[in-house]
Amino acid sequence: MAKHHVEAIVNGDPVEFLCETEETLLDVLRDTLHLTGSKEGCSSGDCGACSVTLDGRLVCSCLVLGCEVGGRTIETIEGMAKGETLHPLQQRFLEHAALQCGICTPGFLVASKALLERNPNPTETEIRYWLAGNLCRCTGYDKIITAVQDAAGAMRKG
Amino acid sequence: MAGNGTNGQQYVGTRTIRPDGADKVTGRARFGADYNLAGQLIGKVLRSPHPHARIVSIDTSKAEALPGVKAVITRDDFADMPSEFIPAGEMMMNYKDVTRNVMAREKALYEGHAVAAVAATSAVIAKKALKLIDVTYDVLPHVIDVVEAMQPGAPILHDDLFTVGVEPKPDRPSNVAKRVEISQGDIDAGFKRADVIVEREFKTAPVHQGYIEPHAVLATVSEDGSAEVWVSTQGHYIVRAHCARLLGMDIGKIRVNAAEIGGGFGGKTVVYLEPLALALSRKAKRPVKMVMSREEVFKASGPTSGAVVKVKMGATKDGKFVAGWAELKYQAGAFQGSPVQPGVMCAYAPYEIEHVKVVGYDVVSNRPKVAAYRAPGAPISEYAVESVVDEIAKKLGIDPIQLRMMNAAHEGTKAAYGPKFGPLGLEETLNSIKKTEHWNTPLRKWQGRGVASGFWFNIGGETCVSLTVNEDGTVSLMAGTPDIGGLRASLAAVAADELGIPYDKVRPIIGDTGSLGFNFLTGGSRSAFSGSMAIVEAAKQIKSELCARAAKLWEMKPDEIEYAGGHVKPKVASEKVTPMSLVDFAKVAGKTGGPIGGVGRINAQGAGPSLGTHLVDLEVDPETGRVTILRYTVAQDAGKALHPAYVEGQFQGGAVQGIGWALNEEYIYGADGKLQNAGFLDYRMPVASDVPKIDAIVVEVANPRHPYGVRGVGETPIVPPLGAIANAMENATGIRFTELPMSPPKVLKALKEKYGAGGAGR
Amino acid sequence: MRYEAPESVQGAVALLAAANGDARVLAGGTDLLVQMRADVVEPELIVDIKRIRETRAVTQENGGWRIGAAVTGAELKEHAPLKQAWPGVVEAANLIGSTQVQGRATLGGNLCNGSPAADSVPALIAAGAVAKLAGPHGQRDLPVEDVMLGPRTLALRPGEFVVSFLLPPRPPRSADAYLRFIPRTEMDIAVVGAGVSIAVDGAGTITAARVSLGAVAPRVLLVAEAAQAIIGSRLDDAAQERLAAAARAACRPIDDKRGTTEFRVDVAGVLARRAALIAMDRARTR
Amino acid sequence: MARVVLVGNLTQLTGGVAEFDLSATSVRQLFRQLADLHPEIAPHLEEGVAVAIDGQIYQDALLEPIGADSEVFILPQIAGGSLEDVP
Repeated sequence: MAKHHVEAIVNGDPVEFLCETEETLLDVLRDTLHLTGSKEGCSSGDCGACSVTLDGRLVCSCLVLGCEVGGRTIETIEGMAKGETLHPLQQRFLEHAALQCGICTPGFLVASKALLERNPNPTETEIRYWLAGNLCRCTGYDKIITAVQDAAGAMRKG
Repeated sequence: MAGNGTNGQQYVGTRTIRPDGADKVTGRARFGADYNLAGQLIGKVLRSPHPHARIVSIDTSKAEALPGVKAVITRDDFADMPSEFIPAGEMMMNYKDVTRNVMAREKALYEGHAVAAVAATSAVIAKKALKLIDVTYDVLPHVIDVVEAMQPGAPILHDDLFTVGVEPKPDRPSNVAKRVEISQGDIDAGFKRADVIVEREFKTAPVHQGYIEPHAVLATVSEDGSAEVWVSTQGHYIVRAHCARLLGMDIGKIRVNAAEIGGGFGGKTVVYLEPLALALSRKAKRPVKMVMSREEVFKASGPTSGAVVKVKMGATKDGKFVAGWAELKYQAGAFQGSPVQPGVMCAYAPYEIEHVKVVGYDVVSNRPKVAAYRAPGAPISEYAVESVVDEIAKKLGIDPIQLRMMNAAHEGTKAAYGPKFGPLGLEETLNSIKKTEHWNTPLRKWQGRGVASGFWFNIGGETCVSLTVNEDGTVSLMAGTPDIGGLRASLAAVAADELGIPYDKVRPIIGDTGSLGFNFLTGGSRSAFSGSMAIVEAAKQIKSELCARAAKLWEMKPDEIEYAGGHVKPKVASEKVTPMSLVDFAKVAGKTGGPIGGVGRINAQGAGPSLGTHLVDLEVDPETGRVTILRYTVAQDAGKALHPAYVEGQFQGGAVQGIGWALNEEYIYGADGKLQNAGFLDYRMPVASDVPKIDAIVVEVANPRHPYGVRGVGETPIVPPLGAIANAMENATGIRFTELPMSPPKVLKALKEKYGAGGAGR
Repeated sequence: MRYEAPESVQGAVALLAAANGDARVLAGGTDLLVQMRADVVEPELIVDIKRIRETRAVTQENGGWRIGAAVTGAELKEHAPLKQAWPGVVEAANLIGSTQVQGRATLGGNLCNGSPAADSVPALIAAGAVAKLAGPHGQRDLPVEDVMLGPRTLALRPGEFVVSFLLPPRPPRSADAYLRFIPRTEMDIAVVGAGVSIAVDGAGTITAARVSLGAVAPRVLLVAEAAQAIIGSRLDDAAQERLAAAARAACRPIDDKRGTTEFRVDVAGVLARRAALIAMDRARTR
Repeated sequence: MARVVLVGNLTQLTGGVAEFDLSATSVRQLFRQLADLHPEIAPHLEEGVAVAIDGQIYQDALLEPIGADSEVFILPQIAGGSLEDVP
């Protein structure tokens, strides 16, 4: 059958694309829109490397069909920095060495941003549980948690 | 020693922002699967559903006829290789096995073994094509367990595998590829001197490296036979060497680019998809991209060995270890080559023991061929020994840190594997741990505290880096070892200090195989150690070239000139000449002889072992057997931390991988020989809420053979956790757990047996 | 593969009925997409029910709560009055997968995936939830415990799908709780799940109870004996032990990669008791 | 004379002899002298072993000097990043 024609907003920009029914939002982002910042680690929603927000809600883009997102708003890692200014989370991740290989980093950043938008002052436990769907095999999570706590503090101060 | 930066150490030892950082936090960094070429095809692999089967025939005609399919390859597309060990890069490889692992030949030897591959114009067509390939299998009995594989009458994987290392030489094949042994002193005499002897058998499950990025490659072969590859690998020169050999190509014809790599831990030191993508591209005359699914990563790329280990240790009543014996049976997977040799050598390496004998067996079975995993082999044997050390401490009533301190290897100790050690940091790590507030905090019922130490050799090896002074005095740094955990930050700091220039004036990149001489891979905790040595060498060339040119400009002798503080200047200040900075010199480079640069080409020797001690608190739920890690502290000798934050990160990451290994990670097979948990849902790696903060103490006992005192740090952190957690479990429950993982069903069963339901009897 | 996103219940029923069983309902997709990716299912038609108003709403109905089948766990968590009335149900829904999965996973999907280990199902059963089904012959109500017959087997008739769930009114001094056992803290499928709903009188004596166990049998169990074991008690130690024993006795689990038979039976007793204690504590304070 | 000790399975190639006193002044000379004494060991030396000279481990370092009183251990190759070594 013919491909679906979909119009959506990605990182504030209107986009339109064609996709097969079985293509996921992740496939569309990476292969069609060439936004390869969202990573594919498992295709089953277990690693969080493909995290994006869909109408403000944190989701795994591998668990959303491309044809489902018509008229909806998507934010990916590519939309996080504003111009030349990194988001405070991005800056703190760098300062705290909260990444080693960096493959999980986009997912962690998108997920952390979604957390701080809902809860500007999370406890360490709240951060750890919120991020439990983002696997990192390099860092042992320690510096990631520190970076999120520090960014939250900086953002509260404005 | 020399080096140490003409400008002092302004950046080395500080927490600089990694040069590749901005790209990594914005999604711009390109990992293996992020590369695409115009006209590329998608390659997919057909894998054996059987753990052990003779491949009677493969009919690819229907797949080839499917519109959109551009190439299909099978065993017929790879030349057979004789069974011999030949060098590939620095490694010794048996290409008979390598060619069979990338594509099954006579038999499929594990579920997931590649049997054919296709390249098509889309993933959907490629998938469809796989279903059209008819493979006729003659299914054979399989064997998964290492002990069963060693039994007479076990299904034999390889008819030509005769155990090496036993006398007399066997006259029939078996699954035991080799027997290895180290010994010194007289083990029987040692045990006669012992007042206390503890003997235990341990079992560990195979675990996967668990990198988050699946294997990915993009390859293109031109009509003239030259090829270019983009790949996520720990060693692009090694990929080049293997592919050249497997495909009968000249090494110089293949250019391999190291993509950003999403974790490796040893698992990306071998080839899986790369030769297939090249073979498909050669056949289709189009670029071919291949990416593994997570299920393929688990089923067809290397976990590390599961093992059965027996340990027997003897000590005098005042706590001196006098004898250490062990027998190690390591799974190799379907082809020989488990890390049993390093397992044998490391088992007793942290300690000074006069009488040692360790025997190891490398055993094949119908599992994916194991690959290196962080200090390959060492966590398993050292877990067993550290458990027994703890038991000896308890029997003797000696504090476990004190007992380790009394027996710790130090400078001058004759290692259990032979030679004498240089300076070592084990005692310092034990002392650091003992001084922590953590060690001195009280515990409650069902909580336990454990300590264990660990050893890894570290290596150096062939390394080539270049430093190029650009026209404006900025410096391009090119290294040839993939950067997995912040290497570029460390190397840029060393280059900046060596040349006395600002850190942000050095731009480090990872060069392709055509741009630098051979580099051994990123592994063995070698890349920062060897790379920084090579940079010192390259910087030395630049400094000496600058002095030589300045001598001509200033009509002085070269030895009257020095490079210091980022400037070329006369050793004795002179009014006639103005010192020149690197920027000044860059401007006149063309007029004084051309571009300025240096290339460090070394075979780095002198890697110093890194020792570490871990301390863990945990709590056991007596009603469910669930274990919670409450607190964790790592102390490890880094020699010198080039970038302390990334050194700490190695400690923390290794500790958490070890926590996973100890508590919940395992390969689970059904009676049908198939892997049942080939995904992140049921292969249970620790998530953020499973672990506490990991305190990291960086101990620095300088390695005298490195200009900055560096020791590799990447591997040792995964060695102590298994023992530390097992010891904490004993402390919490009074039960010595001898089987990993210590998953809740096992723990609850043991608790019930000892204390009745709910731990009521404790 | 066709994709349709009808905007009415009738539209969805018409599509499903016409598809002769070769269609799958898409709610959150957190199970369906994984199964499609792994070639476990290859439907001809996907019917996305998220554009149907009834599946997306949480509304009060005769003192109880009606929850659309496609309302996500994250949305339930943010619904303060619902969380106040049925904390166990909301907690259970929020144990399904990660934060990301919470943003998509739904009660309808969790039930209709047909897994005995589904987290929200024991909580719904303990709560006495009733599913509203729509099909070619109209709508009908079915208690949640009767929807799933066994692994991947549902009592739904051809063309039927779950539109919503009705949670009954909450009397004073009543509450629910759900606990599950997993080896990690997050991201696992329940090895055992236990949902308990309790009502007490002014003296703290249990007047009504429902106990449901997941992952210990081919379908999620409503264990009447376990409820009987605590009704009339104040959940003293003896009652707790009777409850645990009844829970253990009801289990008919398998040995698999997630847990042994023995382990599941033991832990079912433990979790039933612990969940009952939490529910009791909540009920007393209302 | 340097004291040379073979570690592990290499002694199976020398009829069980583990220790030698050799006059070699470099690793390459040492390998040649060992190979002259025990030809079976020759193929393993240049590619498959590490050499510890007075406690310091060298790999692929044929030209490394050996002192007159040095203690030299010949060990299995330490691969680190990979597993491949000679049997």
